[in-house]
Amino acid sequence: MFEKYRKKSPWILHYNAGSCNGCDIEILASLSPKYDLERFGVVNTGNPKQSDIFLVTGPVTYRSRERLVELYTQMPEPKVVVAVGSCSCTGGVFRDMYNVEDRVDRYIPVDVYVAGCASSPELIIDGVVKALDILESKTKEMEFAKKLQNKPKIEDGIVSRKEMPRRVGENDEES
Amino acid sequence: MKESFSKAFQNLFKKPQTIDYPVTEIKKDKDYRGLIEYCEEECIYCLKCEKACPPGAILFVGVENPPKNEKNKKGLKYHYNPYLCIYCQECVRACPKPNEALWQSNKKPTIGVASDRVNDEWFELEAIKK
Amino acid sequence: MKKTIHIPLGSQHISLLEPVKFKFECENEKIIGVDSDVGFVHRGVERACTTKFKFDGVGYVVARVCGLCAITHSMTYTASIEKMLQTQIPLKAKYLRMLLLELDRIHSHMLCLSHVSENAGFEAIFMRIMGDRELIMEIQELITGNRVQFDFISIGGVNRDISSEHIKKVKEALKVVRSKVDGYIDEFTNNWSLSLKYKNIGVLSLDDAYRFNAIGPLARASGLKIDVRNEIDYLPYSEIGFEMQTSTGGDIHARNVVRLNEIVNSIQMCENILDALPEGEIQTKVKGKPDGEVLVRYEAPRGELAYYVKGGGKPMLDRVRIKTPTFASIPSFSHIFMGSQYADAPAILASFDPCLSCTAK
Amino acid sequence: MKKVESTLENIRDDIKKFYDYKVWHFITMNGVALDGERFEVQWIFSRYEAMDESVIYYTVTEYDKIIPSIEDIIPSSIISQREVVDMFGVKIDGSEAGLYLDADSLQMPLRGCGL
Repeated sequence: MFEKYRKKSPWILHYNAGSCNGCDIEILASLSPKYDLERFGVVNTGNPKQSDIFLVTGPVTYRSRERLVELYTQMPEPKVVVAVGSCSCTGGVFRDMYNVEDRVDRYIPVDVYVAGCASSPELIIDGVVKALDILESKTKEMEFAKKLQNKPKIEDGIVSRKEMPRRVGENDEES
Repeated sequence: MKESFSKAFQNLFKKPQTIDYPVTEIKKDKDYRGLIEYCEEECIYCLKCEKACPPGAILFVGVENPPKNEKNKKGLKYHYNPYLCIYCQECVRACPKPNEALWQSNKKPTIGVASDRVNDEWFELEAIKK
Repeated sequence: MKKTIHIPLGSQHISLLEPVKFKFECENEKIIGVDSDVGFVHRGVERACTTKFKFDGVGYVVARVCGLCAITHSMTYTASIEKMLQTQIPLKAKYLRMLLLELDRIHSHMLCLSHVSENAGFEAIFMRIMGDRELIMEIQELITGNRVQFDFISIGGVNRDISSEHIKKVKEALKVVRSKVDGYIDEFTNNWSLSLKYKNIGVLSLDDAYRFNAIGPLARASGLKIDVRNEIDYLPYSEIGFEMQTSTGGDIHARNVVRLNEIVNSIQMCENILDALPEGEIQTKVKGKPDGEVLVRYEAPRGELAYYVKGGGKPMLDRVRIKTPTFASIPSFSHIFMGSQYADAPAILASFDPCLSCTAK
Repeated sequence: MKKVESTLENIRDDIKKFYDYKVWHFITMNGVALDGERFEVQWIFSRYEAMDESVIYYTVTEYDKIIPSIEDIIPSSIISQREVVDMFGVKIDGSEAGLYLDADSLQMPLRGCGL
């Protein structure tokens, strides 16, 4: 039952891995009244353990890469990573600078790439809408895998994360 | 108190500020800086745009079946990566034939997904170039 | 027994836009020590400017040091190259530059004000200001073609002209923003609950502002008269009605008042620019390679931005030193945090309007 | 822009004599790589409420010499000192490295760069 509501209102987590702020303020602007990303049930949270969509901006710098991977691993499955802006997709102008490692998909698997420097709120909305579709298909995949196994134990209506099949998550990290 | 109530009441009947974006399109100004577009027939293969581009999002790579153009002596093909482009219009300013061979449209770049392999193909091209 | 506790804030936190880490040493609720880590977004722009890019391409790279004051960075860099090459740019280009610079200041200050009120728990005014800020963003998109990274200024002038329809649209939008800003001034000065959160919190005295070399709205809120727009001659600010805005008190409230007054002054300046926009070219041809060394300063929304550029007559520059506003304010930030309550820390931090992407370059 | 040359031994006294905190505004400390093993350290000041009046105190030195700190004269210089330490890999009294760079990133990125 919880899975059903979850795909309808995913929460997003935003991390700046070394960007120039341009994309960050555009994410903030897309939460503002004119674009209002919250129409899709999206809420910007500061807690990785409650989030489903991970918005990453900027190329990965030496000091932020550990935090990036840490935040990614703390998020529960299923999760979708959206790389916002040219520098997080490919490195952009910051490619080959000495303190920039590389694009985001070297470290964590990226599902959606949003181009633009800086990505406009429309593009961010497009990206999040696409991420919602991917989240839904990922949830279905997981439910399918779960049916193959025993039914998860439900205590007080909360699905225990320990009971979730490990296989799907591992496959995700390999891709 | 009175004022705030009347304001709240007025706001109830106002048009919403929000644009219902994916349903209603937002019209872009014609000068919006969107994707870079290219015309193969008009290009004179001076490679100025490739040199001018700050992140290197334009590449001319030699291929086996190059586009037929008398100016193209080295058998090059134009490649462009919208995920690397920073939309600064420097290539168009460098181009000797702007608006004919290379121009900036007001179209939005598309959203990439993991199966598009936006990076791998591009870095293969860069490896060939080197 | 140890009486103090360490509380970290960051590097990922809901009230922070950017990764920065503060370690507060607290005694009960009082902060007695601050340790900050600002290097999360260090990319190495200074080295890339001298090894990877030629001097005519550096303007696009330094614009990406910071997304909020992008145009200020490209302005200061191009001004330093023009100073080295002894180029006179046309008057119309100067006016268009000032127009964009002031629009940038308006939207940056609006973002800061909305962020301060959000961190004080006032969500409604955050939404209101963010909604109205879109008007300025629309103008910027209309004039430059991009919402954030403008790439509007190039060496020798500006890249785009402004048409008469655009001027009309900009004027209309500015009028709307003006009326909205009057509403904010009323809210920020008269709202009782906001005054509880802002008055006498995070105080920087005038003497401390001098001692810690505070800059920007932070210094002007303490009464220190420093505004680089008053101290430069390559942009004709005296012609368009620039007035320095200062306040006394040095607390969060005074900073908000300074920012609100600056928005009003900037809107006035934009209107004056549009009324007195001269005719003529917008770009001059620039020849030669930069040689020698210059120091150029300009007032970014957060304070003084300084570029030290050294060239050796080659296409590659010898040294580009970027002194960003937030970087120079870190000592005063740390000083203000001492002795304030931990619960006020996010609001105080937001009132500095820190820009860590600038700081770490 | 006025440039005043000094030596490593005298620089502290020179700045102490010159710096009046109500008149001069300390902008930043800066380093410029020169050829060979030398580099130039600069302390940049500007005057409050004056039209573009700035003074650069500079001294040319080698990378392995210890540069005196001016933290007690100008408290806000601490942060730019740490940056110079990171960027050029030099030693300044009482300033530790590690503001921007980690142990595994490129060390001394600006030494000998741009020549």
